[in-house]
Amino acid sequence: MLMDLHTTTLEDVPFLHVRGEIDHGTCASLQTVLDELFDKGHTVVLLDLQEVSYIDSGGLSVLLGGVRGLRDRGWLGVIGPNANVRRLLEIVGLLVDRSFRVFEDQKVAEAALSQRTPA
Amino acid sequence: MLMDLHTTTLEDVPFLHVRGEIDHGTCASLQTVLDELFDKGHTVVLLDLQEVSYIDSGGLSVLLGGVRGLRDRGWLGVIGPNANVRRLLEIVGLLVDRSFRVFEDQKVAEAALSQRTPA
Amino acid sequence: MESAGQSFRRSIRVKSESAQLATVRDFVDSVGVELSLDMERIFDLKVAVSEACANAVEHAGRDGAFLEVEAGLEHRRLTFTVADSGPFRAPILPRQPNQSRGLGLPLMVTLMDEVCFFRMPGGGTAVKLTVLI
Amino acid sequence: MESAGQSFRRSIRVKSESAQLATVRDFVDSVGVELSLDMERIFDLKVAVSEACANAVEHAGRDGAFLEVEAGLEHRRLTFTVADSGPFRAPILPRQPNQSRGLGLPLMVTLMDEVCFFRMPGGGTAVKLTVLI
Ligand SMILES: Nc1ncnc2c1ncn2[C@@H]1O[C@H](COP(=O)(O)OP(=O)(O)O)[C@@H](O)[C@H]1O
Ligand SMILES: Nc1ncnc2c1ncn2[C@@H]1O[C@H](COP(=O)(O)OP(=O)(O)O)[C@@H](O)[C@H]1O
Repeated sequence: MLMDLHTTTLEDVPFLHVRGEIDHGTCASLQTVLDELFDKGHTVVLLDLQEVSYIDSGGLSVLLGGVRGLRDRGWLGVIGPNANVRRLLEIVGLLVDRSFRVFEDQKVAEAALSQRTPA
Repeated sequence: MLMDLHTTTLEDVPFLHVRGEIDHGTCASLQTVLDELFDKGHTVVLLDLQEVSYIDSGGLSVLLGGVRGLRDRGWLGVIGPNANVRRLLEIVGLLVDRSFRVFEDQKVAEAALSQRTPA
Repeated sequence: MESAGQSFRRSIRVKSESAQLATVRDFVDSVGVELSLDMERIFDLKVAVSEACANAVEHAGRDGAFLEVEAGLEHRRLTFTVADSGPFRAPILPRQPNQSRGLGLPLMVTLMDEVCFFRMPGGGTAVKLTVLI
Repeated sequence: MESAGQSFRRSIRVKSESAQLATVRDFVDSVGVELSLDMERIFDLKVAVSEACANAVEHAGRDGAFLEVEAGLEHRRLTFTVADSGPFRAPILPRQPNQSRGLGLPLMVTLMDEVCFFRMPGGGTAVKLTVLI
């Protein structure tokens, strides 16, 4: 299975749904979408990883690059990485990055978004 | 023996004389001097390597960085690298870079400089 | 003669292009399942082998070149060897801005017990990844 | 018991800081001279060992940490092992602009016959550089 990507929004925040394997061969489209969002000025982006079975340094680089671009101005949040994917996020240092957040599921992510802009 | 660096000019071109070993511990001062020269707008710089017995990736990175900064606007010329140093310049790709030149000795370098600006 | 049934060899040959990385991972998966490794171990092997192949594709992936991946087991040492036909070269900068590079080797070393690079007589590079199982 | 006079061991321990790289190179030089290697071979070993140490200093060089460098010869395989006490980590970007990185590994692989990375039980990393002499 290759990678499949589509974009929705959650409370005005871009919400990317990725399915499949994010590797050196497939990560370019994720990079493109993230770059576009950052260029448009978005500083919070959500990425649903629940259906992502595999990620390698190609995909991890895209996430790290995004997080570095955002530094201190916002954050990149991922939802539901499996245990293996999460282990790699930890190895490359993402889990301790202040501009990176991990949410167990979409509910928790939504709660974080609503705290962000108290009505 | 550590590294020793002093700067003169040769026909209006900055001419750096390096002696000793350019390694991760000593390359920072070379980097600083090159950066200053490029900031001042110099696009041709000469480096005397005749008394350099050793270079490693710290020093090679500084040369590569300089060459990349100059790309297509000028060149970095080195004089008299010994056979071992020359082999490393080749491995990292400097010998085929259009912004990098190697001169056997100072005479040849001077000839290149005078061709550069025909009086 | 092989040492009393101890030895195990499986191999695959694919085009040196990143679209083939998934095929290589399927191969690693099948070896892992055949040897009854647990899922986490199999995942780590997939990542490490895939990284080694990605480097080979990047550095030696021209015009219909091939990649060889061989799995071997001897004395509880499981190895995957990735061989390409290019020299080992320094990265050519400048790279895409914003992109982090140099993650491949740290990942391989962290996930494996040993990571070895060999220059091969013919001019290519082999990377050997070892885990003790 | 050691194998009939075949084995040769020399080692050095220095502070994990880049000012000590020259000391390590002097050690490599003395081993090379003791084994009557030619000057080019000795130079290559100095570069490769110094690179491995520079990586160790960068990645595991905190607060009075030490580096161990051990030379060994067995069956015409000369090895230098550089051991540090830090985990193998991904580079922390952004780096200085204008500087090229990632040259260390390609240099080591090009100059040596084998370059191996091991995670050590205690948490450090060892790099083993081998040339056939
Ligand atoms: N099979 C190979 N052939 C040639 N060069 C390689 C190979 N594998 C790795 N390299 C070199 O090793 C360096 C480190 O690799 P890696 O850590 O994956 O970083 P990167 O993300 O920069 O590729 C690469 O930049 C490359 O120069
Ligand atoms: N002894 C070590 N301990 C920890 N990490 C290391 C060690 N040696 C190398 N590394 C890692 O391997 C990567 C590749 O090293 P190298 O090719 O020398 O490139 P660099 O110039 O980026 O240090 C480094 O960025 C670093 O992440």
